[in-house]
Amino acid sequence: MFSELFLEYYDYWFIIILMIVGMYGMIMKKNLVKKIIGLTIFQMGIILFYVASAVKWKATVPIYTPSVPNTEIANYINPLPHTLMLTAIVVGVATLGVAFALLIMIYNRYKTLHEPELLERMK
Amino acid sequence: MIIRNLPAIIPLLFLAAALLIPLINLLKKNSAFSIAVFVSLLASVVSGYGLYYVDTNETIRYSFGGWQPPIGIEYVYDRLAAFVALVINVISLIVITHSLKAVKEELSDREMPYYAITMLLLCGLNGIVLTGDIFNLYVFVEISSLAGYALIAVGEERSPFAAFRYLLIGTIGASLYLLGVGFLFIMTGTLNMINLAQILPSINETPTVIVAVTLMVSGIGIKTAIFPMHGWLPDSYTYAPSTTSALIAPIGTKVGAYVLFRLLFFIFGIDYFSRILPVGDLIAFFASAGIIFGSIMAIAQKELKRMLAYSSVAQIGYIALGIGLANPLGFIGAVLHVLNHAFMKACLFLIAANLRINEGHSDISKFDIKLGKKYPWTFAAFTIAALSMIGLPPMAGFFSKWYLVLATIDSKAWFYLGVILLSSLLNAVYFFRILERIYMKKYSSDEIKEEVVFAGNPNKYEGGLSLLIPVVLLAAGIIVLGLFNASIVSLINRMIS
Amino acid sequence: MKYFNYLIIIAFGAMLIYASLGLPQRGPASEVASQETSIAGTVLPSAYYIKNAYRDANTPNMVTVVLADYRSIDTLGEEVVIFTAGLICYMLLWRKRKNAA
Amino acid sequence: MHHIETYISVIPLYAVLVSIAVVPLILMSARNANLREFWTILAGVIKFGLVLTLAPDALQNKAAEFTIIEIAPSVDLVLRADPFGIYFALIASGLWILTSFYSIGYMRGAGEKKQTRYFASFAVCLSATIGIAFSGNLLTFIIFYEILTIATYPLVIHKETKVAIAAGRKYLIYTLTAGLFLIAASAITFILTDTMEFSAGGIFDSTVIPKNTMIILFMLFLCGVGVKAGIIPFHSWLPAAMAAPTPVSALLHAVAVVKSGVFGVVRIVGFIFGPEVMSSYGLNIILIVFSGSTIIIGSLLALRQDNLKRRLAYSTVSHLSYIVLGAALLTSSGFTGGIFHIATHATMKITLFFCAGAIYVNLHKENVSELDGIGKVMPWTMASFTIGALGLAGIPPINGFVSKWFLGIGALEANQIIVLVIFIISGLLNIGYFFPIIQRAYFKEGYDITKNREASMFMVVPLVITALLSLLMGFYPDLLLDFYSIASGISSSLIGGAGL
Amino acid sequence: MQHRIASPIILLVSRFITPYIMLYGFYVIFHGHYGPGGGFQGGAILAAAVLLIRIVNDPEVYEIHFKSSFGIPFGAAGVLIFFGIGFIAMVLGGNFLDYSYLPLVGLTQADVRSTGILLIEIGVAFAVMAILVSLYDNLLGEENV
Repeated sequence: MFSELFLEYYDYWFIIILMIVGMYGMIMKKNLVKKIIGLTIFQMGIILFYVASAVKWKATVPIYTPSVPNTEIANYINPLPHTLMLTAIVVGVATLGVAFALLIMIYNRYKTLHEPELLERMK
Repeated sequence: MIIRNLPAIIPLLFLAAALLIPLINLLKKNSAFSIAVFVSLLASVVSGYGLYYVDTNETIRYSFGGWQPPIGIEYVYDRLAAFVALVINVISLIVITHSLKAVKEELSDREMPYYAITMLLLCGLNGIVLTGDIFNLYVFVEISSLAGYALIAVGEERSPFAAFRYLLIGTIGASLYLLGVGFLFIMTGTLNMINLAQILPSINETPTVIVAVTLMVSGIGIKTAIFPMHGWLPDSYTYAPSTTSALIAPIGTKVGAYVLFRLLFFIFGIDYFSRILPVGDLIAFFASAGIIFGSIMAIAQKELKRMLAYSSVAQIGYIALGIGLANPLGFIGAVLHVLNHAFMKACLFLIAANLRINEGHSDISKFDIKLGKKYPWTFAAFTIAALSMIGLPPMAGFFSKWYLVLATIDSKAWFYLGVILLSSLLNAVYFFRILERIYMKKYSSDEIKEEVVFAGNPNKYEGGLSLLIPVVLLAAGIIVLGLFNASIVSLINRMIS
Repeated sequence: MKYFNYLIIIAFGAMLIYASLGLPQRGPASEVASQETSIAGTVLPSAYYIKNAYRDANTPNMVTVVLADYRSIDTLGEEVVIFTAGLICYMLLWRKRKNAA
Repeated sequence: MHHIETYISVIPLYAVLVSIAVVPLILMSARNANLREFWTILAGVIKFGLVLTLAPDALQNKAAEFTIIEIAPSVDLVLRADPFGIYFALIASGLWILTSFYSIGYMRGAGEKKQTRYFASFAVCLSATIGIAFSGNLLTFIIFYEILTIATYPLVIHKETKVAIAAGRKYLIYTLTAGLFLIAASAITFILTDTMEFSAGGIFDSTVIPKNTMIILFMLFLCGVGVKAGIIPFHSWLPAAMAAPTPVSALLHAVAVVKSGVFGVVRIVGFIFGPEVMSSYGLNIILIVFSGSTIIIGSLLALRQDNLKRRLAYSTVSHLSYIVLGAALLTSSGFTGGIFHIATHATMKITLFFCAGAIYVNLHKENVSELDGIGKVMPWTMASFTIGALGLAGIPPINGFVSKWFLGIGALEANQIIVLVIFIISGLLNIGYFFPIIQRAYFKEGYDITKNREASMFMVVPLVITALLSLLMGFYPDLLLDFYSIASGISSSLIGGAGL
Repeated sequence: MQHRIASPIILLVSRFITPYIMLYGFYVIFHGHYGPGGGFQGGAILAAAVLLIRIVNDPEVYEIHFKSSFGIPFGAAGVLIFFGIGFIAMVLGGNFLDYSYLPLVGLTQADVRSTGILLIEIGVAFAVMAILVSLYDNLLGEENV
């Protein structure tokens, strides 16, 4: 019973762990760069979650080859989550870029990226 | 052709402007402002006509690429979307028109990217309002959020950190939303809102869907700054450049509220309020806590913009309360308050901007009668907006509160009734504090000399007509909206019928 | 405050685990999201893409077709996001470079 | 309980708007005091004239109605000049003209600053008061009620001293809170009945609503309008607001603001709840308890005051509750007496305030203990004061007696002997706090009386006129404007029986 | 910052390798129809080629190669290609981004769509390349100067 449950859901559970790690980094870490790392891990968890949901046993990548008939849905894995995640990855990259730009601004003004120190210097 | 493509045209107009501004800037410097004004004027006209068309005819459903939903992505231009889009575009038109001096003053050499990003922000917000696809919504949420972070980050010295916090929290919100979308997609296989509304009733009690709803609502709740997820808002609004505050405060969070309307009333359906999850009760509870918290914090502030920011937290609470009460009257109150609050907050933030440009500060403790004498029209507008915020008839603010009061009584939520009434009093406290200073605070003796200098006021028209006219227009708008709210309410009634 | 943060993280994790209990099994092609019609009888996109992407756009890579044709406005949005990011970095960090140069 | 015939007419709207319309003119002629005050008086005369043209309708039980705009679905912003509204509007607009003249004398005499703001706010106040009088439903009533609140604020803080600002804050806190209660109560009414129209005899269906709901609703309404009506324990803003210039106290605290509150109480008792619902739910008992205790406590507090204006203020608190108590009796004579007391109290109290102001401007005396021998210095003023004071004490033949007479009969009709006792005690207390003033003025030696020093004619003439009005209305209650007939007409429309 | 001199080996290798990276980038873009790849990935590889030159060389050199002030306008132009194709379809009577309305005569509808996809992939690649380079320039700009 347990092994079945594990086999069917284990990837979700690893993804959940990944997301929690990301969230931990975002909330608990004091260094702003580490917060961003946490953010990225969190986003990666979500991306993996989508991709994992697209899988079909015994199916192939969603690129049509005449030898594998596309009349049978089971032959190709679901292309939609992959597409969505391509977009989400780009959004993540953009967010990361903006976050770094902000970090550089902060660092130039306060010469630190450690949050308590930063708050101290902002007074 | 225009009519059929209306839903696409409105966001794409702004996108085109954002793309053209850097290109045209290569040929002709300082053209960004005029392009921005022109495009937002065009968008206001188009969305005004669109609202009229949609109201008299039927909802326009527009499928991109010619693919029918759910194969492709569709935009749904119904009365609610048209209404919110019109509010966004009109407010942005007024704020952008006002922005010329403020941007010159605060961001002297960054006008081009500033206006381009403003256009992107508006593109994102309009996209959020119009889209009929939950994943596409995420993309546009990210566009508008990124633009929002940047527009905030170019403000005062502390603004980058405020923007960074906003970015972290906002990205968490967007990611939670995305995760919720993922759960919903796995459970239903579709991303189209109308399809989801058809499919969900049969599976809405499974744990996954419940969690998905929770995640999506809380993700959007962060974007909307519903208490207790408002933490990013006060700093961001305070340290942002004046134009940004005036632009984001009235419409940014309202769009979040709009998404909540869409999700809760149109997709998840009323079932979630009453039977499965106490979403409505939770939202209403947090909203009322936010109303009280925001009002009290606003009283404690010494800086006008910061006070207005906390007041925004409270006012968002009203909208959320209207959503949480989940009855038609609450819906009317919430939608009406989206409109009214957009006008009031835009007016107040523009006044704060004017003060910063003309006086160099917006510090309440320095307000005195001299200021009131020097800027009579500005402060007349301020008075109107303040009275409206307090909820005194016949200003617009009264009527949205009136419907919220009716809604609380209709669902016998006496506690929330008390909250609304109490918050009106708190609003009165912090606005009359300013009004008293402006109209009665005497000069201290050493300032009398300064008064002589001000006698020959070099600022004709209180700092220039370009600063004054938008403020006065918005104040007039508040009164007009108050008097003609019956037609707006009947329009809102048609949205839910 | 620290414990409150832990609480948030734990609550989040617990919520996700609760959600995973209702998720369909991973892998079988009978999964809801891959079907041609939904439980309410409406058309679902994934199956349509697999069956018709090649026919519609003469392009074997289904992901490309979905990305650039069926859901092309998403991709436009994605482009706009990255363009926004570029503009933002330009706006935020531009002054410094000019001064240094 | 017969329905009033209505016809469409724009006159109510004009009557409301005329004084708001002169505000820009007043502001523009800030430099030219004479022109500015000309506008004020012009507006007053026009307004009074407009109301006067409606007066015949009141006797014929017709009402001019004008719907301005549909302010919310199924609720209009509507002005309806029914007899009660016309009655109140006549008093307010008539006395405004006199007050305007008096203000000119007072403001110039006392050398007050910011007279432009003063006259402008005054004009807005009057518009709001007429709006309250002509409101056709609760929402319209609320709108004008809140406008009145805000427009009065600049008048209360006019002197801009610390005391005045504190008084202004107190005033705002009380009235804004009251406004919120009123809004809540109206909203509940709207949800319960689906209408907000004022209709003689009430709009509630007495059979369906549980008693507790009804009592809470009534208490909300009472808090809402009771603050402006000065019912104890909501009264304390009223003495504080005496920091305002005397004409403001006179008009607003004897006529416009407090009378709007009382007007609201009567509207709500007679036109929202209706006498039947009031008595079947026992709501009138609540009202009697509140107003009865207010009468006694107000009079007792008045006894303790040395400041003349504060003494008058507490007297106002007490007398306002006469009107409320009259309505609470739910009898024909009670209503007649109460409503008639709106007019009589207005003429008498405005006389007294005018006198207090004249004394302040002339001799800079504010306290009762400083008034020794003043009767010989300012004979006209003190004669008028005496008339007003005696009238308030209920001594015939001054008009205060008439209203008290009907109130007394009403108490008997309702078998409320205790109310009658309250009236008698309060009459004695009235004598108690007014007589010392008269005694000091006439029988004590104080001032050097070599020369009569009346205040300027602008001030003396209005106060003599109001005193004469009080006196004459005692002989002929229907004098000039048929106040008595209108009052009894209203009460008969509420109770159904014929008025006395 | 002090003037850096790259080692000759690095200079040589980077010069040698850059065209191939670019070629590979174009391959990824155009092969997106038939295998993993597409505009974003190809654009990123192209950007990598440009960035290699930026890392190795001094501003005098790389400014000739790809002017840093062109980053944003090029990006805008790239998105504009995407936008323009959609807009042309809209002007010619279809919905926005409905490639079947593109004025390409003599092709079957599926082929028209395929071409449309190719065109917007080029726009995407162009935009992504320009923006990534611009991001690099702005984020690391002060170190380079």
